[in-house]
Amino acid sequence: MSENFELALQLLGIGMVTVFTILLLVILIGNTIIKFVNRFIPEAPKVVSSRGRSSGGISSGKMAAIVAAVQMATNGKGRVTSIEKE
Amino acid sequence: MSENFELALQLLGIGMVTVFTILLLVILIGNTIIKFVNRFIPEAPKVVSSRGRSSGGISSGKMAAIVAAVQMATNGKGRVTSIEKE
Amino acid sequence: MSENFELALQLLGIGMVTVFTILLLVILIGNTIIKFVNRFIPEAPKVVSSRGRSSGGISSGKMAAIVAAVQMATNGKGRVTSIEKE
Amino acid sequence: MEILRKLYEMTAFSNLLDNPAPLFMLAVGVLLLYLGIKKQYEPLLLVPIGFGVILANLPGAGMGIVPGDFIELGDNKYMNLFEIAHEYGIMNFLYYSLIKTGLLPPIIFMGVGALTDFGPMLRNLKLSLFGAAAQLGIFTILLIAIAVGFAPNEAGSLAIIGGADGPTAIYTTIILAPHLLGPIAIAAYSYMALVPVIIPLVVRMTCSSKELKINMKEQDKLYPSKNVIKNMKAVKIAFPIVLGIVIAFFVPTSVPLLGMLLFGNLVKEIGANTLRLTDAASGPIMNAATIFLGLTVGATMTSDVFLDLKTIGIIVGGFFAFAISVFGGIFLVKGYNMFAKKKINPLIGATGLSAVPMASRVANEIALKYDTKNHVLQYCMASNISGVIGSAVAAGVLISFLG
Amino acid sequence: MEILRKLYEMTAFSNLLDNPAPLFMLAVGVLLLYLGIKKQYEPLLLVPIGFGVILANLPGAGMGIVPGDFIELGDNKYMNLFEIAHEYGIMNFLYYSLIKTGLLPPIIFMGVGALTDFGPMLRNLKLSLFGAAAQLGIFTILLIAIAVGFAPNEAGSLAIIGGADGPTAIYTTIILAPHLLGPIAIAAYSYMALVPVIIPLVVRMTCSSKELKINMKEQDKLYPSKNVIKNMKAVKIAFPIVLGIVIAFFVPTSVPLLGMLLFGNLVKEIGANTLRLTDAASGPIMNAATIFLGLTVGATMTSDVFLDLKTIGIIVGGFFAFAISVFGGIFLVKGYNMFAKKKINPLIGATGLSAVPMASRVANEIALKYDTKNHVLQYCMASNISGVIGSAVAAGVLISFLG
Amino acid sequence: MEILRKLYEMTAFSNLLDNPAPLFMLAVGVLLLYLGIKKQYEPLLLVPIGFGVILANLPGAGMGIVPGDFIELGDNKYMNLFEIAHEYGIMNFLYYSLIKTGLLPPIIFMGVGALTDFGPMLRNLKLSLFGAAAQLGIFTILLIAIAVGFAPNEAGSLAIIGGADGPTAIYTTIILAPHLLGPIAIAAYSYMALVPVIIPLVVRMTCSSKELKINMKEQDKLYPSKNVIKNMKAVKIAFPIVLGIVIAFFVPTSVPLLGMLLFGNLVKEIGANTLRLTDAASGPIMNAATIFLGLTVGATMTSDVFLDLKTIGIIVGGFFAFAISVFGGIFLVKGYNMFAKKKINPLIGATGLSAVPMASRVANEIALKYDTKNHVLQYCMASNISGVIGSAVAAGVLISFLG
Ligand code: NA
Ligand code: NA
Ligand code: NA
Repeated sequence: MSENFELALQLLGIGMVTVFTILLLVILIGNTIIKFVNRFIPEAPKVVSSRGRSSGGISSGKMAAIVAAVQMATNGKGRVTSIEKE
Repeated sequence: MSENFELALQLLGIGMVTVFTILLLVILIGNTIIKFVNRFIPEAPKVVSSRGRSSGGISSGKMAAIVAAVQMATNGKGRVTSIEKE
Repeated sequence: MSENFELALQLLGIGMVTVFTILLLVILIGNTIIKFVNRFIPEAPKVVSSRGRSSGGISSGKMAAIVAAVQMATNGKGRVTSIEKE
Repeated sequence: MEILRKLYEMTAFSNLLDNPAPLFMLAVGVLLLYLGIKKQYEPLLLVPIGFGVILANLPGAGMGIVPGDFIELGDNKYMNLFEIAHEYGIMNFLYYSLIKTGLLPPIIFMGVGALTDFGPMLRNLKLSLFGAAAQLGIFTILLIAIAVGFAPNEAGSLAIIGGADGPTAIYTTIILAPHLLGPIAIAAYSYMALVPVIIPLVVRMTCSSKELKINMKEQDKLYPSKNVIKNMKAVKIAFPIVLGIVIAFFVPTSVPLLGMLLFGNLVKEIGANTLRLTDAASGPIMNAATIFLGLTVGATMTSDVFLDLKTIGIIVGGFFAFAISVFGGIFLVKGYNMFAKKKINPLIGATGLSAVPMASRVANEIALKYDTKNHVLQYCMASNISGVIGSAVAAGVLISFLG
Repeated sequence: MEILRKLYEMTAFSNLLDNPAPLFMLAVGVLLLYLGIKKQYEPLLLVPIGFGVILANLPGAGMGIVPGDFIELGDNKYMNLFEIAHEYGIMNFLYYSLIKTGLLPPIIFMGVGALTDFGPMLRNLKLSLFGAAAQLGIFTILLIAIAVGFAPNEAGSLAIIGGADGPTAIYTTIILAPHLLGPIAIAAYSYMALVPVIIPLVVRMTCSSKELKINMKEQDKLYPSKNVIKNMKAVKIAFPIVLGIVIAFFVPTSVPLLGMLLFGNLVKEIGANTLRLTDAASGPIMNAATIFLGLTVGATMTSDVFLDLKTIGIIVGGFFAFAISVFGGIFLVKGYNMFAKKKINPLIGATGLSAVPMASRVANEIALKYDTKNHVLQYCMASNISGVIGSAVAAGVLISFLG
Repeated sequence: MEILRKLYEMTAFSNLLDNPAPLFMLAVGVLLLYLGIKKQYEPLLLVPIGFGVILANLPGAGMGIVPGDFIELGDNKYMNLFEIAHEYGIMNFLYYSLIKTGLLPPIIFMGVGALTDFGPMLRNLKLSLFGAAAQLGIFTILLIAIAVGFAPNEAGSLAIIGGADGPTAIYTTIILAPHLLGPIAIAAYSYMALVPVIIPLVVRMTCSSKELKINMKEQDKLYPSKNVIKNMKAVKIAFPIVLGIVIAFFVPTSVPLLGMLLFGNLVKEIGANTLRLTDAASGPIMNAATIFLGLTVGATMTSDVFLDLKTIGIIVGGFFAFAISVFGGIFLVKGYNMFAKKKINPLIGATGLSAVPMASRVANEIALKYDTKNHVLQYCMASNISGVIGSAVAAGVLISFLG
């Protein structure tokens, strides 16, 4: 039992040290990548391809216009399930 | 063979009795639940949560407006299944 | 080694002969089916059920109109993936 | 010449010369595809099954399911799945991991549950009883099949066709008589597709025009029911939970099927909070399961399995199982109507068979033919859905006694 | 009479007379369903788990998970999956192929990754540190559990509840103490659902109103950060790749979890070109995994497993693990604020716990209660997401030393 | 100090000191990610493969695929999947259940079939022949590889890269030379991504400007074809069924690939009645299969597998297999044009390679460069799709003789 307790004490130390080390590394890595990217590839690619699926980034005004257009063109029988950006 | 036939005869009895018992229980359980619910939780929850998916981030006001527009334009035959925002 | 090489030479022959045989068969089968269908079931079923979902039953003219509307509204960045009828 | 001989050996023509029976099976496969595609008989199942039959009977392709004893090592030990794949290919790998383990039918039932609405049944609970009567075909055909000489386990598998429920028939057969899986699955789905023929046939033979004109809605007005459901959502959530537990006490062997059905249904009724699960259960999981179930069940139909007198027995017996089940439901309605003031349309008995929802649609059309204002669909759905429970319970009984 | 005796034998009532404990477990299952459905405690998990508990405890249904030694043959040999299905049914087949192999938690983590946005964390990298401090509950409870008499492996499983992350807790328990899987999974998800209770509780006990009014945006204006991210997309793509490699050098045992999380995230950040993979990972794969994880984890909770003093230890210990983790995060903020000019709101420490994103929402509400203009959500998300990494790392440490 | 030593032991640094080769493999993984993400080379495959390479080479993480003989027990017995998971972790579990069994490539082919339209091919059936000629690279490289010293089975795996079809290459390699799976899959997908470079290169070396200006539509007007397809839907439904059966008689070993391709296609062409199956096959099933195929194939690339002279042979040989296949198609067109009045644009030969549909798009762009009105896309698609059949048949031949 006391042997196990010693193990637990050690793990308290090892564990917290490791977790802090890793999250310090997260900070370090994050900052390094940001600096690297800022210096070498500061421009975002032109084509937005973030999510692509369904009406991502399409303003609701435009959406309404589209929906209205669809309604008109289909005599109200169609519906827009999704509009994708390329 | 005649032994198997006897088994089959028994199963005809056991089977139909069991099936009727269970479906009588279905009726009993159903009625009990209905009575219980009618007495103790007669009100449906306020929030309609029928399908819920998508439309995340689109305000319910806007959503309602869109749905209404579609309804009007389609004589109630169209429906908006999803409008997604990023 | 030379035994393997002989095998490889044989396979060059067998392989190309087989591939040509199969693709000649593809042509033969295709033409036979076309002739058979043209003779015995020349009419397409009335209901178009190609994909069924998406844009099923919406005429391509209307579809084009919708697509154009979407193009306009989204500066060419959106596209209509599907329009469903009820 | 050497090269031509090698070419010939690569092909399947020598196999065909040795044993031309697969050619017949290929025709059976094409016939099933024809029924599924052109006749639109349960295409979701008959197309994969038909294609599976074809794949299994392409000589030399190694896509046919091998008999269970090929993978038995004796002493209750079996080849492992990796060895099965290695030795007998991907079809056997799929079959022995997904079907022979009994996995896919309950998985499909989970999806069925997520697509089922117990609402019509809850609104007309009394009509559930006809879902019990319409299991008569099962136990009658069991008796006849045994009398005719089928072994009890095979007779049970044949009989369950009368439950008019695909996953139930397949699950029962996996346990009782896996060697008959192909013909039984095909018979079950074919007769389900033939419900628009079978139900009118039995109805015409047993029901008078007057009976078929019984208008349920008018009966409801004449003799209104006392029950009003104030909070349907709560009822629908409690129902699968309580039902699952109670049925399990009586027929524990039905739990893999009914438990999963009711789980799927519960998840659906909860609504938005578990929508991800509902979508998965009724969408990709169920569809993928259907593909692999169909292909592998079809692939069990090698010529030596199919070209057997039992296949004829299954085809004939399956038909009568259906017909007797329909008759059972109708018969109970007739008996009920003799004593009750509030009459019931016998079509509601006929749909106790299950084969949801086609049976109900067919019954509704018949009713409308006799009286254009007599919509019985909602009432039929009550007995129709209860017939699913009925046949799963019947399957549990058969498994308990014959498994 | 004979027929009635057979009928009785088919039912589960004899089993219940022998051992009525399952009835209690059924009540536990119903309680979990109640929590999931009515109280909306993590319904995506608690509903399948609750139903799994019910299925497992239906006597005679054969849906309960059997202990691991039932499938051990000694000499590092195990029954194969087909034999497991054949002998113990589909639930054990699913459990031993999907859970006991350790497969589903990393698969779910892949989906979690595909739904995670590291953006808030990258914009406030420094705050990640609080995701380390908030692992304090794990190691503290480990110490206490061992002191109280838990075996080290069981104590590790119990302790990881303090990571406030379901898949991590389940993965760790599969490796360290699979016999405790049910209670630990339930405790983990229940306390995650109780975060809106636990966080306010600890905050109220430890933070002054003045601290809770610290406005992060104003602090940002007073002491602006130098870092501007010019190309977020590139950063977000590079981040999971580099992070995955570096963490793996330090804690290789965390790779199955963190590697899959970061893979899912990478695929999402690439965007349109891998959208098919993102959709699959975060949709059908994750949802199907959730269903089978929930059902089978629930099915481990047979009465002999649950009705054990350890279960109480897990419930009590799990609560304190959560509370101490929250405290750990807050405590580090307080320490930091003693030395730094740019103050941090202690709520950002509290969310280091993880339980994404509910913890952040709860924290935000608390902040708004003290100052209606103090929106801390984005800041909380930084420590919140880093808490996921923190607990996966902690799990790796526990697995390395106790596995 | 003791605590620091334990900490160090937990990390992977000692492993790295023993064997730094994984660092090189990590760089290979990052390179593949770069090609997939930035260069957009087949990102759906190269991203998972690249990440799989990284996971497999993280020391101590246990995510690398172990050689096949690790799981052989001799006497045609193998470890079971549960034991594999237990001993070697989840990646090996996935690899040995999904890949080594040969399952995923046919599954992906089912999805490919559900996304393929045989319409262009049926409208220009004659052009299918060029899909045969463009398999020349396969058998030529087979000859050369054997001459250079590759074992026949390895040479077959290398050669099939010239089929320009990912699942076919992977399936063939699983059967012939699984130890080369990583490099061959990567070479296959990389060169498919390089089709916009390889096709123009070969075209420029072999075709005159006059040939490239041959306008197919004008040729069609000059020499109209007699065939009109009156009922395309019926033709498209019958075609995969009949084709599947007939090809199987000649090359039964191609059935797992072609059978599943044609099944997927059939289900799609049936339309609405089997839409659920089409959606599942081309959506979640295929996407999930792609993720797991990519990750596990990548994970086979441990340093000892990759750092081998054969890898260079595969990279060089793969390139020439592609180039010779393109040449084969072009060469047959040239021969045909020498005798026929109705001329064919040699680009249609070049696309016989397959790599659908990118090859066709590339060819179309080349044609438009020489004549802005010369749209050859639909014609190219004919030979392009037939090239898929061609390489699956070639794979069948290789498997028959070398498997
Ligand atoms: Na039924
Ligand atoms: Na955490
Ligand atoms: Na090809």
